[in-house]
Amino acid sequence: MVTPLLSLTGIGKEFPNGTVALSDARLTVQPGSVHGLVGANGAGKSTMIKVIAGAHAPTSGVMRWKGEQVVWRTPGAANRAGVATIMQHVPLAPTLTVLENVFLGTPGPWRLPRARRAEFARLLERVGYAIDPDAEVAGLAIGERQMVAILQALATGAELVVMDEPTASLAEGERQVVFDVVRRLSAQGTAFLYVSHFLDEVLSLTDRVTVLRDGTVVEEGATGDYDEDRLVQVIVGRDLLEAERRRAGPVPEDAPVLLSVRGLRSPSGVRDVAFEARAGEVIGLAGLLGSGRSEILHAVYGADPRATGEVLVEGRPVRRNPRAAVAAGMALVPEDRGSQGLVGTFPIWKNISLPDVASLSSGRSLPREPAEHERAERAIADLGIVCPGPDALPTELSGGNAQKVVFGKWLYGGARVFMLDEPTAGVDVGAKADILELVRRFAAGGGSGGGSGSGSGGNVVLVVSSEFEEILAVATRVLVVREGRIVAERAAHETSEEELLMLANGFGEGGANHAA
Amino acid sequence: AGDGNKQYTIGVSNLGLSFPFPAAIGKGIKEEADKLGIKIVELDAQGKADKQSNDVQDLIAQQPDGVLILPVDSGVAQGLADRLKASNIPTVAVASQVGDPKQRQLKDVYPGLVALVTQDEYAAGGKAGEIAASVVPGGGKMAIVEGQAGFAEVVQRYQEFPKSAAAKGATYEVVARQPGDWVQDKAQSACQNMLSSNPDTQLFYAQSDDMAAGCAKAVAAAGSKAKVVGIGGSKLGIDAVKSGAIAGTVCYKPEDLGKLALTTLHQHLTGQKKQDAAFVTYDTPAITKDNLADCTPQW
Amino acid sequence: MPRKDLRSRLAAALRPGNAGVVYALLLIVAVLTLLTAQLGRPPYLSATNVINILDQSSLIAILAVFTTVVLISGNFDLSVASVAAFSAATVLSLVAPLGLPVAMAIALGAGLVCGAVNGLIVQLVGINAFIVTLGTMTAVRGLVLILTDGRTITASDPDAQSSLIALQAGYWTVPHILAILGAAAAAAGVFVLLRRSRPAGIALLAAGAVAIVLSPVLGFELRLSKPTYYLIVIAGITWAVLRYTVIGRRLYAVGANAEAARLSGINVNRYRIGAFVLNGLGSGFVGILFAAKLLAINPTGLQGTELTVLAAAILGGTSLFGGLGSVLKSVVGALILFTLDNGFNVLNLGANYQGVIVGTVVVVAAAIYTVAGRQRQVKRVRESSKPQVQVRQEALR
Amino acid sequence: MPRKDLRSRLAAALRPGNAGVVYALLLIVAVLTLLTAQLGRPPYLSATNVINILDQSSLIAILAVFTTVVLISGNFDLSVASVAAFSAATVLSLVAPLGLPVAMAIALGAGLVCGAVNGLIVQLVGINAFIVTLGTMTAVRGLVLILTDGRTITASDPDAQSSLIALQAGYWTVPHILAILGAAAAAAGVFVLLRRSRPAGIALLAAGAVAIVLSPVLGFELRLSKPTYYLIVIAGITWAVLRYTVIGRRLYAVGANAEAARLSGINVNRYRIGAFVLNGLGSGFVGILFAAKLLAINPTGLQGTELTVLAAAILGGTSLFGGLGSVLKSVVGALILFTLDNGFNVLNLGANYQGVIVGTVVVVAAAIYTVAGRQRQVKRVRESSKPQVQVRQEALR
Ligand SMILES: Nc1ncnc2c1ncn2[C@@H]1O[C@H](COP(=O)(O)OP(=O)(O)OP(=O)(O)O)[C@@H](O)[C@H]1O
Ligand SMILES: Nc1ncnc2c1ncn2[C@@H]1O[C@H](COP(=O)(O)OP(=O)(O)OP(=O)(O)O)[C@@H](O)[C@H]1O
Ligand SMILES: O[C@@H]1[C@H](O)[C@H](O)CO[C@H]1O
Ligand SMILES: [Mg+2]
Ligand SMILES: [Mg+2]
Repeated sequence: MVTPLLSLTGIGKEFPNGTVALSDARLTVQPGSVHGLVGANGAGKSTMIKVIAGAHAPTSGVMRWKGEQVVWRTPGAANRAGVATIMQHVPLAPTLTVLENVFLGTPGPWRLPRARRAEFARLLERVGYAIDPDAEVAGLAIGERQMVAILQALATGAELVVMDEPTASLAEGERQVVFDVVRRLSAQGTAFLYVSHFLDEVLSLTDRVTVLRDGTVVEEGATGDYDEDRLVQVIVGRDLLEAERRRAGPVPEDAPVLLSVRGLRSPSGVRDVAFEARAGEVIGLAGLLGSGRSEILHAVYGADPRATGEVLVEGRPVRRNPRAAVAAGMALVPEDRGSQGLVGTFPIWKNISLPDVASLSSGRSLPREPAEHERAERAIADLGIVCPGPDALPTELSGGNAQKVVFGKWLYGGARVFMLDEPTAGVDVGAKADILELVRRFAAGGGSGGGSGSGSGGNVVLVVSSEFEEILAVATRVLVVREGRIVAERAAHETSEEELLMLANGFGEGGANHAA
Repeated sequence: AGDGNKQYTIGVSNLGLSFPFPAAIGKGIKEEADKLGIKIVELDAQGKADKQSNDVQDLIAQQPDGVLILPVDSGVAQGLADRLKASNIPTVAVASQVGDPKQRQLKDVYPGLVALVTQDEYAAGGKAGEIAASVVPGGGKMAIVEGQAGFAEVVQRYQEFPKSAAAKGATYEVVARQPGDWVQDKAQSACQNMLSSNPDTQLFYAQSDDMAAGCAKAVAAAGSKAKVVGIGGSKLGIDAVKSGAIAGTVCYKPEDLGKLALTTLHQHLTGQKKQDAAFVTYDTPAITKDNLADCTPQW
Repeated sequence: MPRKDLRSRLAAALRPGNAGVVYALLLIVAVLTLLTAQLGRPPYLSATNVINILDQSSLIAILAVFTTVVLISGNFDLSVASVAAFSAATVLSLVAPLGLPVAMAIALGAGLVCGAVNGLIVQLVGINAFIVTLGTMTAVRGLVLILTDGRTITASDPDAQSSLIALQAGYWTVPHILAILGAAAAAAGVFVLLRRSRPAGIALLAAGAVAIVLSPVLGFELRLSKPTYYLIVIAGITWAVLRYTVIGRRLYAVGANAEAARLSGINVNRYRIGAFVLNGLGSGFVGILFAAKLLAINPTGLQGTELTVLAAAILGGTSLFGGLGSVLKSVVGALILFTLDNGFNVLNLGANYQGVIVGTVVVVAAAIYTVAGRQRQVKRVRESSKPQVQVRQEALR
Repeated sequence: MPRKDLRSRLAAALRPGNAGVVYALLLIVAVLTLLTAQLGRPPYLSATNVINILDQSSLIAILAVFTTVVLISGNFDLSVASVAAFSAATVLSLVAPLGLPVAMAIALGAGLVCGAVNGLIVQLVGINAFIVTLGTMTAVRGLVLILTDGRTITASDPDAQSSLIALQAGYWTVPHILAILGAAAAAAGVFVLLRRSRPAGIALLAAGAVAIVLSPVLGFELRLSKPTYYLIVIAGITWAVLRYTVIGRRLYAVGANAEAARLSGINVNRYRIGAFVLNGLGSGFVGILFAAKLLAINPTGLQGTELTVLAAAILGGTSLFGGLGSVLKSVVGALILFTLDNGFNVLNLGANYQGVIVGTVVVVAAAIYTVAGRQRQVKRVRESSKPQVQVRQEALR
């Protein structure tokens, strides 16, 4: 039997706030293999990865690297030993260029030796991806940043590459790039530790898989022994709802128009976007990374002050700013939860009540904290947020659970138009099903209780997702976005992932505007 | 001099012990106090009028037998003098007038004070004018390096200058007046710049010796023949007169001033010489290379 | 359960990480008290001296309160001292011809305009607040210079003087007030604690306790200077607004994450400009009080005070990056600075050593509760963090 | 392709958003030149005057260079002026007994220690840099007071004086240098541009062009004061290190995202403490130059300079939040401030009006390039994404 490249035994990690993220966890990665690490949000995956990367010290346990016991006190030490890690929350230096970020940790006297450019070009070629090496990272979309982080890890030429949800915010094309890289490099002997909530990825990419639940390993085995249903069962401890695969039919013709968008344009690239949405509709916005879906949502919401055009909710024009949008019953779950969704210094309960704090207040001015707590506790229960309680800070949450908090901000406030930008990015399979079910129920007007039940037969949801499968599972209608405009429209039950992808790429009847 | 055996405690509210001039006054006060067996409580207003107001409050709380106040601001000092008077603490103002100089003559001492002990800033400006008339006779183009805008001395040290120069037959045309903010560095820059726009300037009047020393460097560096006149009689100024860098200055004697102020108050307390709103001053001679011996710099 | 809650909240609020600046102040006071006793100086904690310290701190502390609001909103204001000087110069120039009410209104208006200019430039043009307020600090100081024509301005008219003096001089006395107020504060503290608000409740409770304890020392009547009352009222109201109202909640959100706040429907510009305007108005008010206190202002008056004000706020734990801060702690920060000054005066400590001591004490005070705060984060164990059962499955059915 | 690249890079570097502070300076110089001409004063852009401005700015500009390094690293330093004064006082006290080299070494060592103290407290104890350096600013100023005992310290010993004077007084003249340097800079600029480094290359190129153009005006020899040369060397080396070495890349990374830097194996503490130490050392050096220039220092010497230094850096576009900044632009920021002062002197503008004008110009200068910079940042949806083909399923099977 070969010596494992990396082995962890009896690893425990208790955070200063008392949270036990790992207890007696184990992991064995063989040289040249692709090892999957799966588990629900908050199961401890990222924590384990940070322990491996030298970013967190474990409270107990032993780690061996190539058979030797090691203690990595700094990320630098792990790097030097041959471990490269792509963290879940893409940490890059925003004021530096792509090239500089990719070679951030590389030693040598010069800031940007010429040789690095060539090396970078070779790396891009090897990986099959294109990006401007001189672009400032601050100006990149979230998916592009993820790719930069991946390139950074690969550039070190490590023996073990650890990837924490590398594809969570990638579009189809880039996902494929990642898979190719993993396959190619593992064939050449690089080992991978791969964390993902996309079980199809895990099943097809990995050789072995470890399942974490509540900080302990519940199963470990050859990937070949699993299929998706069984993996789901192990991860969440129950069978998943069939609902995820259900397609929704169109809403009745006579359903009232709740949202009308006319002549929407913005200097950020939104062009002549116009559509209507009827009560009960879930509209999916499908498109490639950078196609402008986020920009459309922001323009509709009035978050982009330079956007022009008309937006009407229930026939009444909405002034172009987020305040008016919220007052008119719109809600936006933004793409970047850390910088756009959550107030880091507020506990969960204050974050959840933020958009609606006035209505939880006496005389709309004195917040009733017990009511706010109640709402937070309800969101924690409804969404299954794994946390010590409503007083926890968002920074103490796992990625997926933080996303659920953002979602929870808008659930109970009486919003009638929901705009969700990648709402399930980084959310585990179980929670994803729950969220999709919530979306459906919300569109149907059932609401989640609370103040939302204006009862007029349904609400509107706009969903941006890079997973076309997910769009098709939840949407009633799909708008295909390309270069900031809507190039095609399909009823969800009459289209397929393949067709959407063609349309998004500018092929097919709808795509009149080819730009080579 | 004290015949009674009572040990006096005297509070000193100094405008700023980080500034050499008032610090030297403080030193004079303390030296004299040691001689007279007086206990001194010395508070440092750090150049801030509001802090001086707090300091006076703290002094009153300590109930000293008398107070010497070196005002940060003449206007503010008026209120402080009133408060001290209301607490029945005999007070002597030192180095600066109490009461708005726009409305009160220097020698019209604020009622309620025992005395104002100071150099006569107006007269000193006049002395500087006399020096000027002797080094640039007949008049010519003059530039002024002013103290920081907002200080009473900026006005006081200029007011008599043209008059006494004229009395000696010199009339100057003021071609520039720019702030040097009391500091060497800024004065050096100001003179450099004024010279580059008025290369034919014949006389610089710097309102303090620090500024005069800075200005002299600029004049030398530019190869100009202009004369520099300062005011203050500080070590820097006297050294510069000695070396010929500046033509002359007016000798202030802060340590003597401190001593004079303390004796004035002490004599009032002991009853040796009771005074009411007296104006007490000392001589501030004009100093040039010819009479350097008349000024031993005290700051 | 509520009882247990109360106790744990009390413990939490009293932790050095939370109440650190208060402990630092108490420590300084204790040291000064011991030293004065040792050196045979007048007692440090005498009624007069305590009243004086409060009086001396009050105007700067009021400025610190409003500056804290700006800092919480995520901005920065260096112009407060210049604005206060401008307002003081305005009121002193106008009080004789126009009478106090009109002169005050104009001075307040001037402060408001300065604040609005800061706010509009920072938020609408989008220039860094440091450079904008450095610019307005210089420009407004220039206005003071023009207004005063380089000289001291006094209110020489006797009527004008006495109306100004009435604004701030003198003391208000309330019999037994200290004990009464203390009891009231303590009661309010308990109430607030029950309402799940730790630091607030504990601050009240502590204040109450201190008041009751000091009541016999300070005499059975409360005798405080008018500015002290102004401070108490302003700090109290501001604290309550920040702590208990929607406005406060939103202000903190705006400071901590402007984009998240904006997307949650909060008008970020309005809150941030509002904070500047309030700060301008507050500076105007303090300027009037300075005018009333000093009865004169010269062009350099209050120069440098902006750093003292910022130091007070930051000593109080306010973050320079927004979203964090407490006006009450900023007041304590100001008290620390003035307690030191007053201590030097009472001890008759040589001027030469004061700078070194102040600097060291400021760093050490900040260190005490930074380190203590860190400790706390390490030790904090949530009672509720028992094994995290996953309840999600059932939640939606 | 390289040719096209060059042109687009040139355009990018010349955009107001990038070179804004340079345009602001040029605008100010243009206005002053016109005004002096209008008012019949000697020409503003005379050789003497330009040399003077450079000389007057140089010491503050050197401080701004090092402060920029601290700001890039994500920290903040208010103590520079106190440290410089301390170093000046040290060298003046020791030069007579110990000789210049030893006195200088001790003064530099004092600066270094101050910087190290700042860095260690900020990084290892974790206290906010604002409050720490406010504390050390006060404490070190206190040391200056103790050292000077409230008096002006002079170097009265003639030998000591002349050795100090030699450090900074006088001018170095190089014939034809301006044209030569200009050509060299322009050549270097082109080279750098080809090496794909926009702002750097363009700065060189622009500097070169300006030098060549001014060469006939300033005469055929370069005559600059020694401090100006020091500034050129220090700013040049610092710029090159930041721009071309791995140290620079890491420093920016540490300031932009300390966590990212840490995860990449960079020792964050080392870089941040290093920046403070460098700043301390730099302040020590500038203190020595001040001592040499003034041959005297009093306890309040250089007080308030810290704000001027920060203003220069921030006018130059350095971020207060770290990761962003250019030492060359900070130098231009300092030049703006001193050009204004110089302009007032040359125009003989009344002292009363200078404050209002400086304040306004600072805000307007910042506004010019903030607004210009904003224009540039309009984000655009990808114009024509090349088809990102393939369905995920296919990719996986
Ligand atoms: N810095 C922290 N302080 C306190 N608790 C933390 C911290 N980081 C993570 N936790 C907690 O540790 C547990 C495990 O978190 P971790 O991030 O490892 O989960 P994960 O499996 O990566 O989840 P996800 O799929 O959502 O990313 C969670 O309960 C989380 O709230
Ligand atoms: N080729 C490119 N050049 C410059 N910027 C690009 C390019 N491609 C994408 N971007 C960036 O992508 C952003 C637009 O992406 P946007 O977030 O609107 O896309 P999206 O359709 O929402 O995709 P996502 O799935 O990433 O959210 C722009 O802000 C832009 O900065
Ligand atoms: O007289 C003193 C000195 O000249 C000092 O330089 C500035 O303040 C004045 O009051
Ligand atoms: Mg994770
Ligand atoms: Mg997007």
